[in-house]
Amino acid sequence: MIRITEEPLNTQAIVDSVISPNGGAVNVFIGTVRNSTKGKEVVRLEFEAYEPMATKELTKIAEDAKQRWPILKVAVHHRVGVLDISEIPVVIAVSTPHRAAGFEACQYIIDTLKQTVPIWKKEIFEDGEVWVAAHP
Amino acid sequence: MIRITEEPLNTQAIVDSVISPNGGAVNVFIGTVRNSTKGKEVVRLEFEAYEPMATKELTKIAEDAKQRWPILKVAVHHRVGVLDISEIPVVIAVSTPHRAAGFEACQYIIDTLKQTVPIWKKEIFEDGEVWVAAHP
Amino acid sequence: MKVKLFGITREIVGGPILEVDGIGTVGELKAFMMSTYPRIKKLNSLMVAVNSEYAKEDLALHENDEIALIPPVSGG
Amino acid sequence: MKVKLFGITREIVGGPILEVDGIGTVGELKAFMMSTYPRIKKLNSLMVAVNSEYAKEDLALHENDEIALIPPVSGG
Repeated sequence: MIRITEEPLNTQAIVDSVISPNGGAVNVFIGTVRNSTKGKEVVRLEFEAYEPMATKELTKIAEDAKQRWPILKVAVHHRVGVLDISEIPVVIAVSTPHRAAGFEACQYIIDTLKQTVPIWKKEIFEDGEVWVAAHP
Repeated sequence: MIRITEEPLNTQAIVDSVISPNGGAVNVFIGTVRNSTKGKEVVRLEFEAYEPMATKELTKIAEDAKQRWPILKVAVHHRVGVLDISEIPVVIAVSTPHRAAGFEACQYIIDTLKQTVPIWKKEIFEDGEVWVAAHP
Repeated sequence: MKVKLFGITREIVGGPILEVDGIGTVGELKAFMMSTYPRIKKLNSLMVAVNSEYAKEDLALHENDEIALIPPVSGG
Repeated sequence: MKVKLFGITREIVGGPILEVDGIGTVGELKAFMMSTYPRIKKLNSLMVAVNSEYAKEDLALHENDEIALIPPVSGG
């Protein structure tokens, strides 16, 4: 299930949503807000999404992954709004019959998400702010 | 934190235990009991461990992983006893500053666990049972 | 036609929607945005989405299309 | 000395602890187990742990060592 939401992400519920009696493995990627970037202290992050397109792109990525690996169920939840240090912007969970495919598929999904999904992150520092990846 | 237990594993608590303000990523591997093996229906699994040695071997694996990757925190919890289909024998969670190391470390830990940690699994079928990996 | 703006392009333009006229293609929209807002030229990349899909430069724009500027993404 | 048994070796021997005598090394223990319980010979592998560490064949065994037979593991 694909979801963009302002609510805190519930890792347990997302994991539970992909568990399948046909599966032997679940791989989960959880992004967390780090307290520094390039040695500089981060105060908080702000995320925004072009919501319908982001959902569409995430759905494409999940469908691509299902073509490439024997995935039973997949969930991608991304939070938007203001996030403090250690909060969770993204949770990806993939269930597979065997574990190797789950690791590969989960990594493919987060790598591709970061390249194509219209979601933007602003890092807020004590003395300024920057839209991540905007400039060379 | 390393733990062998008869209690059901609490994925949320295990994930929470590795989240760090210095981390940007958590990778989680969750083993689940599959309803079939080699095309044959599985009724349940039974796990037993040589407990102090299993804890010692798991601790070694976690320490090895910390030498090889920039791990912030790691947790490995393994359940023993009787497990029904879709129940969870193992949860591994690894937090890292960046995601690539987390995927690699988590996969290393589960791969090595399956090779060296003195835990045994018996598959129970309708018409018999088998100790996994015991025979060629 | 209306152009939806997000992230740094929303901040550069100063609002979430820009009304533009007399623009025929995706390429023309990008050229117009870059010449009108020179800070947009300095971005790592600039894409345009039409009806929630990434669009090529030569795609023709129509009045009832949903058009969005996509500055470099950084989700996850 | 006492030998702890787990998994399939526990089932083959018929209990969690076996009392053995007159065995000097890990290799001798393995040979004794295989000759006394031929089904153990058919396993994929057989290791011995001494004081919670995998032990080599030539390691000498002492009365107060904690000794365990380790049939092929299958955790996870």
